[in-house]
Amino acid sequence: MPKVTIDDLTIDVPAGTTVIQAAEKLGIYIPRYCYHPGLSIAGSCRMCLVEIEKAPKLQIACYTFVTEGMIVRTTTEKVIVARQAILEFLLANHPLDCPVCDQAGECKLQEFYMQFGQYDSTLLENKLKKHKAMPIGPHIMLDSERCILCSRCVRFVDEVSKTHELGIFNRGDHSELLPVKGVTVDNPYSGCLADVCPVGALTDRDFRFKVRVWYLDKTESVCHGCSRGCNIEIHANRRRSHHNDGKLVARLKPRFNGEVNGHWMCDAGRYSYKRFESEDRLLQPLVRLTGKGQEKADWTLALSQVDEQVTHQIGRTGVAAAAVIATPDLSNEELYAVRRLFMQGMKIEKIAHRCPADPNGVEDNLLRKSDTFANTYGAGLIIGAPHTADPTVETILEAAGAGKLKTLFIVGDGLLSRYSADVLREKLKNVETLITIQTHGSVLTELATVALPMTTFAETDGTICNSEGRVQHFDQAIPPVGQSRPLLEMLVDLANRWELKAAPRLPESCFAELAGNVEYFSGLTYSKIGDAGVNPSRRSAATATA
Amino acid sequence: MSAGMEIGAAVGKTIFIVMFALSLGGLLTWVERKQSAVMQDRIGANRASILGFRVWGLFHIIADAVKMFTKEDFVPDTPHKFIHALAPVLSIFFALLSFAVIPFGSSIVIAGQSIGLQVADVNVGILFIFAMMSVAVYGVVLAGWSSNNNYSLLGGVRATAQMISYEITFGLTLVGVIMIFQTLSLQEIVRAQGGLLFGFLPMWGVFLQPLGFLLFMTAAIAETKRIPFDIPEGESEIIGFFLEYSSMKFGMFMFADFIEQILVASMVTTFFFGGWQVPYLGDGGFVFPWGSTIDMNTWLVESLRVISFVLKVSFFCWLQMLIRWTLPRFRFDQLMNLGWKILLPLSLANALVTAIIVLWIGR
Amino acid sequence: MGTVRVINVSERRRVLTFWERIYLPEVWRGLVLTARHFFVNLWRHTLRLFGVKSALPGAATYQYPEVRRPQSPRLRTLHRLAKRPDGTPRCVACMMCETVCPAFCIKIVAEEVDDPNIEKRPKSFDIDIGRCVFCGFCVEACPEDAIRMDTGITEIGALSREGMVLNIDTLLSLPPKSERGDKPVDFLQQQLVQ
Amino acid sequence: MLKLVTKNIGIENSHTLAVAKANGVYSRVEKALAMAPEAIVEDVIKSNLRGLGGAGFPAGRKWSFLPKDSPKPRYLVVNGDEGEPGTVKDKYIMIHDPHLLIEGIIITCFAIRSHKAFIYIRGEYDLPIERVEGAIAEAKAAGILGERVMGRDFALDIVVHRGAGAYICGEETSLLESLEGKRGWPRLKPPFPAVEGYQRCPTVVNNIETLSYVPFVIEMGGQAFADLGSERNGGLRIYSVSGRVNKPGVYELPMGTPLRQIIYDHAGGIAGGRQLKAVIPGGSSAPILTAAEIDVPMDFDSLAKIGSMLGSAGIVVFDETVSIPAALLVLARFYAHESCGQCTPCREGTAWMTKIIQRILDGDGRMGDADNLIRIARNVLGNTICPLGDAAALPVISWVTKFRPEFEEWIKRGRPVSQAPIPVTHIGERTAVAV
Repeated sequence: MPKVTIDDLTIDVPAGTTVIQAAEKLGIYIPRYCYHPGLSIAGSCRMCLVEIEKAPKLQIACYTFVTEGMIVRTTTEKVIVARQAILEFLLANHPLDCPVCDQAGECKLQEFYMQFGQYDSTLLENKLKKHKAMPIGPHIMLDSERCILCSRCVRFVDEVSKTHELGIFNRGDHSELLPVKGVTVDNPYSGCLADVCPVGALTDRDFRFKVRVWYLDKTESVCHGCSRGCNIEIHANRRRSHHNDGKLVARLKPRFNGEVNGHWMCDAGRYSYKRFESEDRLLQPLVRLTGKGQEKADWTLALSQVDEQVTHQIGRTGVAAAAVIATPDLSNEELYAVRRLFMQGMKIEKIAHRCPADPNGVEDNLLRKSDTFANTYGAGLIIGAPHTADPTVETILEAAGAGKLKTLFIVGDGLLSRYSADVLREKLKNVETLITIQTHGSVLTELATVALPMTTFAETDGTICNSEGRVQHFDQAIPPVGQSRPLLEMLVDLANRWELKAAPRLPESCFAELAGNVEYFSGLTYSKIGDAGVNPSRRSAATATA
Repeated sequence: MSAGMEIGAAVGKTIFIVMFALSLGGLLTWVERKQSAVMQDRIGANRASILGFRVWGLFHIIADAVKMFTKEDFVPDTPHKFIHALAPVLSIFFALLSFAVIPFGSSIVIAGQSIGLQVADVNVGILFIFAMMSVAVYGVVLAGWSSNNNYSLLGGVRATAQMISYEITFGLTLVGVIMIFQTLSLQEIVRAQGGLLFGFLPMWGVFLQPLGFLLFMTAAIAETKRIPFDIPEGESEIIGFFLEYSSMKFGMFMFADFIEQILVASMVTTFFFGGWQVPYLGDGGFVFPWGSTIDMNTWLVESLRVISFVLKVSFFCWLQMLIRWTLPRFRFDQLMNLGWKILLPLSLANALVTAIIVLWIGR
Repeated sequence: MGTVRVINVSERRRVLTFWERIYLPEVWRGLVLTARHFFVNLWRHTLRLFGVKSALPGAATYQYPEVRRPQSPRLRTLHRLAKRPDGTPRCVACMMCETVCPAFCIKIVAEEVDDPNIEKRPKSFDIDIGRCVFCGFCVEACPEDAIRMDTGITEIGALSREGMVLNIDTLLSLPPKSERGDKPVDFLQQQLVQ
Repeated sequence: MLKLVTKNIGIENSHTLAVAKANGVYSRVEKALAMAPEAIVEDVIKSNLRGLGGAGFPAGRKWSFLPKDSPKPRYLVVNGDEGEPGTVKDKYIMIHDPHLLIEGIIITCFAIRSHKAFIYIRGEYDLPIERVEGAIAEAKAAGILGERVMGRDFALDIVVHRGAGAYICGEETSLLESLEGKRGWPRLKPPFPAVEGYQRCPTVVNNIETLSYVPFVIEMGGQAFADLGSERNGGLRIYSVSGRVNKPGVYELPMGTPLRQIIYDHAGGIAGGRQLKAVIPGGSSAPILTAAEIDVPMDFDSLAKIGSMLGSAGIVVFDETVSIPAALLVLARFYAHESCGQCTPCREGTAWMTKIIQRILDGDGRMGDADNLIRIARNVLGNTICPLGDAAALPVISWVTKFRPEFEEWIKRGRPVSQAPIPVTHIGERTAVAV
């Protein structure tokens, strides 16, 4: 373990560590453009030049490996002059169109210039003109004038997505980042290009001009697009209601987690945020009163209807003719609340979570998983494991279609991606009391006796288990849309009406109870899960081998 | 003197003095704005116009009246609605009542009947005025209390404290005057000031009681609750007892202020500046110290005397305005210090010295 | 430029002299001062009234609606949005003014333009003059010199709160004072016309 | 005077195998193949033969850096991408004596145990490529190259790779990238090519001139060769002289020959009897020397001592009529054009300096421009991945420093001080005089 001294702080790091990484461990941030921890090293921006004792020239911190007794200085006059020079060079041909640039506010060129720039310009020459605002793919806009040729994006398409759409063409200051002729950048991870670009050369077409980044509040969350469970940040515009078309969630960004998704996320997940505030969100409970059509109702009416109708129906046809479908897009807490109320409280035996495979699921070597349910693993543990009968969704729908089920609860949106509207209509036509708890309006809510609007994962706290069993926590990013309510609250209210015991109303307490009841989660709390999540299956494997 | 004549004379005198007070009070609302403007290099209210005539903003008096009468009369949520309505009436009523004993002239003879130019020649006129002014504080106190507002109440309490403090000085300074003129009747006091001192100087109170005059003036202004003694109002601090008043009820408080101002001017005139006396003017005309005389008809003499009274009162109104727009407001502790530690001892000393001198001369 | 002397509060609060503490002479001096103003001004007013035009006015004030105070060229008056030579707004909807505005009175919605040299323009640009504190930060912050406070309009009024919200068309239509000259703009009138 | 590499130049058909053989080429192969490879390396180290492409790194030591125990194949890459303005020596070797080059390659490959050599030749060099390819074909036909070199148990294949004309591909790592078929961008070092070069295998990259001297090292023995030159600068050197001299051309002279002697004795003095103004001693990237500084011995160490460099030994002579700012523009424009665009200081700095010089020449200069040029050049210097940044920065620093009055005069007057044509004359194939 070489010992390296950076700015008078000493640290032992493993051999093969670069100076920039060692400095980061010491809390010293060395400015960089081309260096990206998820990509190979280019060493071309020269922004990370540092002074190393005994070296005649400044060295780039990103490609200098530490050696025993190395002494590095990052704040000497020479380094400061070099940084100023590099920034001056980068800005020599960079247009100063920050006002229209969407990167403004999270632009490394702006940030480092504010921090290290020399401020008095000596540039009198005209700037070079290159291509402006050029859509190079469905999600990415290229402005090659703003490009500082750090080649991060080129390395991304070469090394991560392995689609090789981008290249740097021409020589000298005429060098220009362009897509290869005749190629559009439409790989399934193209949104990451906007993330890796340190400046405004590659921007997200979807996010462009919707809202300025400094109005965004960031919430740590976990993508629910598939069972990978990529760590994400939800960026919500809570401060300026007139921006972003009046919507709150403006974009999703990947959050680094070396165990799950690294620095990346797929486009399908990235643009799934539109679901949160889409037009078809169920904003209000719907109730079908006897002898009338479906009507909008308030919560008191809706819950009393659920109470009356279900009590009446079960009293008439019995618990045996009742079933629950809880799809695995629900969080662990929500699934546990379902189990607590329906399985343990109401003694309904037929509770299903296992759905058929998603016909549209895609799997690749990088991130995407064919199982498009976020919490299949958790559902198996919470709903599946204690279940004696363990029916599948398929069998329950069959039974319903055959007229054997009179009461059916459908919790979660999962069915819609597996069955067509016609099939569902056919299967559910004999169910007399259909209670749906859904985030969006759909054929299910149309058929429902009572349809209750539920929050999406952006609007509530919770945990999910990804396909490897890693328990990850997501935070509430925005208030519930419309009159929708968290499932936990709804079930507590229903339980109170039925005088049954329910799971706690708050996700955190609910998880505590879950941890006490399900072996897999034992000993876990939200604070232990932390930002990066934990994988209890590995823990048990570790203890088993020990 | 026939009873009808007497009643007619009384009604006439009452109408005169009330009209005098009210119209001068109305005028003062304009004077206050205009005088302050001229003092401060401004122009002042000049916008109200009738048919394009502006008359230096004189129509603002009418405009203000119209505004006062037509504005919403907001009554706060108080259990004392009646008292709330009564308070401004009390204020203005007692202020006006004091004028009953102010002599505005000597007397005129109509149809052989001598009629004193004074609504009521009460032989304890001074006490009457004291009584009225003391009662007037009820208007303020009741307004503050009935408004059901902390600030109003605070204003009322301040007003009470202030009035009680300064009434003592107010009374004690007049003790000197009473000792000199040996009477409590205001008409008598005025007549007594008709003589000459050292043969040329009118024997006005101010020359006999210079310190008394200053103390009286100070205490009197304090009694009117105007700057620099406007602690009960204190618009930058608590707004004061009329905080919850609007419309003409507020207008009445305002008006009572001006009436009191006129009253103070009248009292100063009466006690210290010879009331209706014109220097060297006797009942038959002018008799100058150097011996020459101008004979005059009684009516002319009386007219001059009434005019003299009006002019003197007007001057003191102006002077009070000048003070009001010149001096800054006292702090409450300063007010109390001034009242109890300076004015009271000084007025006591004044009374003592006067008494000694009167006794010495009398011996 | 003389040096600036720093005066402590304790130093400023000097000890009063005996005559000052007696207060009466000071009262007298004050009364003399104000009375002098009163009589001098009254004399000048009277001269004017009788047609004698004294060079010295009796009042330092402006007779506002008829006579207006000259405006400093730097005076911050009602905002306007500057235009490009082709009439489109210079504003590129960068939200700098909206961000810096301490009164939160600016609301901009951006939209994309096909022209790659412009890229972005305001779809709507509202200033709530009722909330504006006329600090001028928006003008300072604007990187495009698009928002300016040089209309010379200071009389701003409307019959409703909504009327105080100026939209992009109004802001673009306002001329700078240099073009308008001294001709007064009845702003309320303009608002009502719309 | 002793000539080694240029000995056969001037002989008719010297490029053919027959003529070459008759003049002694390939005579040293026998001797070399009989030696142990380590002994050859030892000899070359002893000879003080330095890298003659410009960097001057001792050739033998470079060979000794090859990892001894690597299972990967080893390669020799011959750098014939002679792009340095003012330098034409490699071209002459390739045109007139390609077999000498092949002989050097055979000996070197044997010494470093390589069985494949690449000759990377600048794209514009039509005739040299033709001659080298012809020579290889001849050698192969004659059994000199192939599975058994000259009948010995040593296989060697030589491949000619034609570059696309980028100056940067003269830099060894970008040459390797180019050779691998990629964009010619310099690599980050370490690893050096000796460890990871062509296709990540151990590779020696040597200049054509260097390799052409190898047979003579073998022939004379290392020590004898070293004695020809000055201390630590072994042997002879080919100097390309161009510019305002009476006899421009290539001159093979011992290392350490004084510059004055080269200009006045060998190249025939300044043309038209004019005064000497300045000399570029070692290719365009070498800092300029004023007329007062030309008594310097032309070897790596002596020139380094006075702040210049021998580089590729391309001597460009300016007489008094030459305008320094105008000449600097030619150089700056060249480097801006040839910058690969990979790293920031070089990409932006070279272009920026060009624009400033152009602006000065256009009569729009500012008084701060001279300082600004030096400042920008200093910011480029040493901060780049490859030496091209230094090559672009050094002339700007030295020219502006040494001829500052001329720049300032131009800035002040807004027009040229003297209207002279730009001096970097191209030494054409026909005009060259082999001496």
